[in-house]
Amino acid sequence: MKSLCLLMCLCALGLASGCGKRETRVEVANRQQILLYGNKAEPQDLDPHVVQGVGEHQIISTLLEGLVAEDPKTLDPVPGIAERWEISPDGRVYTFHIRANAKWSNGDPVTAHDFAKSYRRILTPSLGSLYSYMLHPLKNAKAFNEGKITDPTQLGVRAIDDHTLELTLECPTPYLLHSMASHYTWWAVHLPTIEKHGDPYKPGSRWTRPENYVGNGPFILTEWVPNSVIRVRKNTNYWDAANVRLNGVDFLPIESIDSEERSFRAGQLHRTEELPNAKIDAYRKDNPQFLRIDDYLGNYFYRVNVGHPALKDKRVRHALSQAIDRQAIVETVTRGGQRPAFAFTPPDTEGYTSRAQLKFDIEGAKKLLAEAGYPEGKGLPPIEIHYNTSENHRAIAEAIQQMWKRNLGVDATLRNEEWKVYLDTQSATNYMVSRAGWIGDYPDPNTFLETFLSYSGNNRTGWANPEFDRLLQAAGCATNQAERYELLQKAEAILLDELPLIPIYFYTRVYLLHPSVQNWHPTYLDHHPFKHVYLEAAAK
Amino acid sequence: MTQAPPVTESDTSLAMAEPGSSLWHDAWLRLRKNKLAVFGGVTLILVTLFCVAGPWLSPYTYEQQDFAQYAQPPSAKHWFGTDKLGRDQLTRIMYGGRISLGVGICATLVSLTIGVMYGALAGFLGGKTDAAMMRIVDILYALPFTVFVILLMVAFGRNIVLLFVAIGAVEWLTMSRIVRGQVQSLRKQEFIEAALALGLSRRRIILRHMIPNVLGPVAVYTTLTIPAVMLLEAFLSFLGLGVQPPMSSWGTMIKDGAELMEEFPWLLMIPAAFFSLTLFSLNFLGDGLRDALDVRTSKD
Amino acid sequence: MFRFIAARLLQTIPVLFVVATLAFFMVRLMPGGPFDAERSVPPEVERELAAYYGLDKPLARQYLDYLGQLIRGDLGPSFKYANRSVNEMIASTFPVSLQLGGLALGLALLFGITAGVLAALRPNSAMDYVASGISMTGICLPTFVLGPLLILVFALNLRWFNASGWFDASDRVLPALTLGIVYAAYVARLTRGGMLEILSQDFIRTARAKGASEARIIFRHALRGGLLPVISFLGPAAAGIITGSFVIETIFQIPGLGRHFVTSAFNRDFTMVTGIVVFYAVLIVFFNLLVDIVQVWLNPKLKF
Amino acid sequence: MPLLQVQDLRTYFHTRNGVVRAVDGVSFDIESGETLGIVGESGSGKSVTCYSMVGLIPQPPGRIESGTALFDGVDLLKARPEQLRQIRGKRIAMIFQDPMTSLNPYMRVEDQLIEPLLIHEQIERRRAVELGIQALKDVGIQDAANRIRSYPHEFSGGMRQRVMIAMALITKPDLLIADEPTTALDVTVQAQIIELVRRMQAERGMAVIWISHDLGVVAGLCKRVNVMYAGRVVESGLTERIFRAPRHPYNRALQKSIPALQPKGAELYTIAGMPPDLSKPLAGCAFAKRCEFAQDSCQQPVELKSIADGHNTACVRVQSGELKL
Repeated sequence: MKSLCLLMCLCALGLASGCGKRETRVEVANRQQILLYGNKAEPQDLDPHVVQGVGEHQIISTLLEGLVAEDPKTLDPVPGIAERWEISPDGRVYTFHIRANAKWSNGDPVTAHDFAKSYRRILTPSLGSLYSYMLHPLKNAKAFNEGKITDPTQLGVRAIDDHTLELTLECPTPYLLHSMASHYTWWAVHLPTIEKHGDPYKPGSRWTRPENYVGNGPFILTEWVPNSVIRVRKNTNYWDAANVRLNGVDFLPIESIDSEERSFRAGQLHRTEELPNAKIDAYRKDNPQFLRIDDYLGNYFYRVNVGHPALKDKRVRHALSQAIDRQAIVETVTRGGQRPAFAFTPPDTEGYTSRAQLKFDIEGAKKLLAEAGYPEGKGLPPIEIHYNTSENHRAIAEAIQQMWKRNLGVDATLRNEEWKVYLDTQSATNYMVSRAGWIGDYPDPNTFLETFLSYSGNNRTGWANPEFDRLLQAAGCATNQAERYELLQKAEAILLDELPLIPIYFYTRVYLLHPSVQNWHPTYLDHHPFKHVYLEAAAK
Repeated sequence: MTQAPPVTESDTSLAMAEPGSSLWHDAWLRLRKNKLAVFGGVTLILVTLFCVAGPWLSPYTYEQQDFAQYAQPPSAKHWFGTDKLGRDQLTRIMYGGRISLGVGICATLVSLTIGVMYGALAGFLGGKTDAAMMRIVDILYALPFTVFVILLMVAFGRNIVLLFVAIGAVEWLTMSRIVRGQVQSLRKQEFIEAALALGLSRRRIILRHMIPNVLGPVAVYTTLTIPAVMLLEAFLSFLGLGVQPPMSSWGTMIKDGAELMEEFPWLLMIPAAFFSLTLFSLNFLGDGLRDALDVRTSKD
Repeated sequence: MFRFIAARLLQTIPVLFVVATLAFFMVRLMPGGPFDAERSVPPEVERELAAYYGLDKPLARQYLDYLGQLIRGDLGPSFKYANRSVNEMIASTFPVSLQLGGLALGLALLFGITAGVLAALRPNSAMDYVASGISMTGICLPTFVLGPLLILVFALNLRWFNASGWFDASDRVLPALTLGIVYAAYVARLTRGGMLEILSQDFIRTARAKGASEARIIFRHALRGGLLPVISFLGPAAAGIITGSFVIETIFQIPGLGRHFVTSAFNRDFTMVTGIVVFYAVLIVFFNLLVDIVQVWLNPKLKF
Repeated sequence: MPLLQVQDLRTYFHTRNGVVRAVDGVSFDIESGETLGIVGESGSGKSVTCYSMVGLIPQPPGRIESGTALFDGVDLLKARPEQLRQIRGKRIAMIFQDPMTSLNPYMRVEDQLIEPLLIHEQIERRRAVELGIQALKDVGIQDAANRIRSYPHEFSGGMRQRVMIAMALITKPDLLIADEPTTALDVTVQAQIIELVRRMQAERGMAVIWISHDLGVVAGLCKRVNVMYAGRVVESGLTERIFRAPRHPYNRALQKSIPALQPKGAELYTIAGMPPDLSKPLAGCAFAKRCEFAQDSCQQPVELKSIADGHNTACVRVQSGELKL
């Protein structure tokens, strides 16, 4: 037994001394031009028509490219698989010209038919795509997706020839190109490959395995170890391969943000997905070269159950909102450069900033509460704050609990629930006040405001306002951007007057980035087109 | 057996004690002589007092936030420092202790009672009954704890008593297997065979002969269960099933503190110190109890 | 003995049946479904997905279908990871957990038994206090404190190991140590208790009277009986340790079964949860059987 | 020179309740081939005396405070543990009171039986097993070749004690210490075991120290007897003198309390009171409190002194001739 012990010690020492002077993974990767990317969660799949998450985007965006791509700095639409396009004067017909040298990773040319078939696939009900509604601006797409029409030729998608694709829309949709550039639902898949591995119109196909995957993006999938790593390497068949500087990306699904931060410090990652907020100050002070804080297109807010007797009166809702010191929350609790939210849409979303603004006004809040019949909070039952289990949500809820108590005399209780239970509670509107977050799918105020349509599944507050619905529908078919924004302003004013939600702050992305990563720009969707990124170790 | 128990050699008054009641009485006397056990017991009482009575003396409440006092190290104003929301950690330790001690002791008692009885019964009865009873344990082992607890919480709502029951109901499984193993080997020993031959009832044999003889391993395992239970509570709170914020327990404080050990070490060190102190004390007491209850190992 | 094992294996069948049944209904009783998401799913889509995974059928029918699959050894497709089956996921995650658990168990037994024996040799001596103190500290140090602590020291300061991942051989060291130390503490406590009990027995005096050395007394005479409580503990512990530890696999970013299981429960990945539970049950039964065999082997008074 | 010569042995136990003087100044010796009996009631220090000599006292709490035990020229009390281990089990063997618990239940008889050979003699295992089987035959176990593969619980009490004896004698020791080996056995078996030991002794010419509280057994077996009380030898001498002519009130009381020696129908004689608390220092005679003949002089320090050829007593009143028993 003793000798065994000794042997183990020797082994440990041997390993240790062997590892002692080695270069870090990042240093090795810098030489090899491999980006090591912390990607939070294990992806559900890599089929762009099946998945739903944000993490999947980063991986799929290396494997597939849409007709339109994103500019690395502004995310504005730039030519992708399509080298150019025309928009009809009424804004309802888009014609894309696919570049002749676009190829799939197996050598097949990328054609307009691939896109037409892909759009048909994602809209086919039997596939059960969770995100198919992104394509609903296409003519008849919603009806086809809901199974009301079954003839695919009625869809507003037509391959005129191998290199020309025509899309016809229900309404002019000014944000369409943005949406096509940034959202994977608009990207094409290689149907012959999918057919080889099963029914393309059913989920659960194995075509997304590394040995099967065929893509048209700058990289190809080479390895996928669940919960461990996904490796992509340069695709030589990519039309712009000459300008791709990275040799590959390793995506590491590290769920624990603390582990991720430690891995970064141990030199195993170029980029983390997040940074624990307790560490932000330390990085600001000691290692600012690693710290990145980018504005992010998202809103952290509390849903209010307008059907609850205590919260029916909008004066109560306003009182609760006005009593929250958002500045204190972002400075003390979240600490990541977030901006206090006094409206629902983030300021300057593609030129749109809400004119209606909420305020922080304790006296006003007290007055409103008294007017509503609850002077000093008397008579108001305790407000239950509902949130999904997380350290951050808890800290914010605890802070708000205190603010209501101190500023209004209103008692609050906390109720945290495990994610799926929380979702259940929220969809059943079985709460008083419930924490929520909304991340925009594309840079346009519509992606926020449409969630509060009376018929939207994302509303979940019991709030319905016909005028709001009308304004938003009208905006959907407005012909020019100025007119459209005016309608949206009115809609948001109604929303903020009725206040079925209490905005708290606008998100930022706080993460660590190794200085050797080049051509990486802060963007409000956290997209960083990988074909432009490269690695260059800083001169020592 | 001619050699009288060794105690009687030195303490004649004990030898006179009436034998039926003297197991516990003797144990108590022996326990009192064990300095470490006494230290453990006294510390536990002090910690309990601190947690129960302390909050009345504290100028702060456990949920009172002061953003100006963001994560301050220990100072004259806040003896144990403050947390990320500027709350006084001393006060939170006291409240947290109420939960942790409560969970630790109640859940362990539940698991102890069920585990010992079940294990003793299975080990004693043997044969088919034993097999059936142990297969039931296998089934319960295999059922996922997380799923089970989520279900319980949904069915009965959030309730701290339920938390005790849930944890206790799960923790008894290992206890029962240990007790069964011990009883099985005890059953083969002569004095049990003798008791059987005398025609004593099974109930009496289990209660009077078996259980006192397995108390040693049980005491050891119990001192292992209490910390496990306290940490399990932290895990459950993490899942959103344990104590509700702003209330917290030592387990949750340690868990939160562990993530901040580099930035704000006192948020880990202080709750961990209380946790360890309590466990060490429990352990000393547990060892003392084991020695006191077991006539054979108390020869010194 | 073969009869005993055969009988136990036969008993396993109803156990697995009950476990599968309970797990099947328990996960379906949980609030929230596999397709619930922060963004609402259009009802038509949800209907299609339910139909694809057979969730639209009556529960009894689903249950019978599931049992039918189970008998064929097919645990079904994952509801969450669209292109993987439960069998595949277990096949890819279990070997990792097995490796980690095996290493940790080895460390736990090595350190735990050594410390426990040393403590029991001289009860209430300095050595006992040191060994017991260390093992108590091990118990007080939960894995979510110990793991980050080891990483800080060995990965971030000394730079000996990586902070996470499961790629190189050296990546095994820290997680196995973390998991092993906690179990070692338990093993040490139980060994000390068991050894103290045995060392006070008359037959140890007999062995001494024969002139046996201390080593011989411990290894030949005492260890066998003294380890019985450890063995009882090891059955469930080994199953637990080998099916993976959620906390450790999360801290060290290890693609093991434990993390995968908890994630699946949170995802309401029905087939995955049920499948892993059944697999877990098989392991539990196997390890308990193993423990019972070892117990009989160690204690000649017991018979199969 | 005697085989074993013990002088002024003091073994104290340092417990939480104070210092227990379990053996407090014991001296005796034994010649090769001789049988010495040690009698006394429970807790009188008989067993501790013998365990002290061979280093079987748990230390702590036990500690040997003084004394020498010369065995074949080696002082056992000062020998290094390894030295003592070489003697123990090889030249001095022991058998114990309770054969049920003194055999290791987790080991086969074979392994336990041949262990002394494996420890002390450079001998092949196969040869050791042969010797083991022979040893079992010698102590009268039938079918020894098969029975040797059994576990202790498969033997009856008497058989187990035979195994113990075989195990003790397998290395042909010079001295056998028998610690109440027949106490736990029923009467018929008892006689067989005594007979067995006597026969083995005769065959091998070893010395035996026979510890017992049963005076009858000792009387039949031993040449000389030490009577112990409260950690001291109170009387020693040739067996027949000890029994026929007791010269210490304790020994006398002990004789009187043997039921078989009392007249039929008479009330059984018992010694009044309890043995003294050994954790409190005793100035004078330990038996004084219970002694019907005690006087003030009994509070003086006492010593074992010869009063006749080879007959010693620790009673001051007998020594001074005041008291004739």
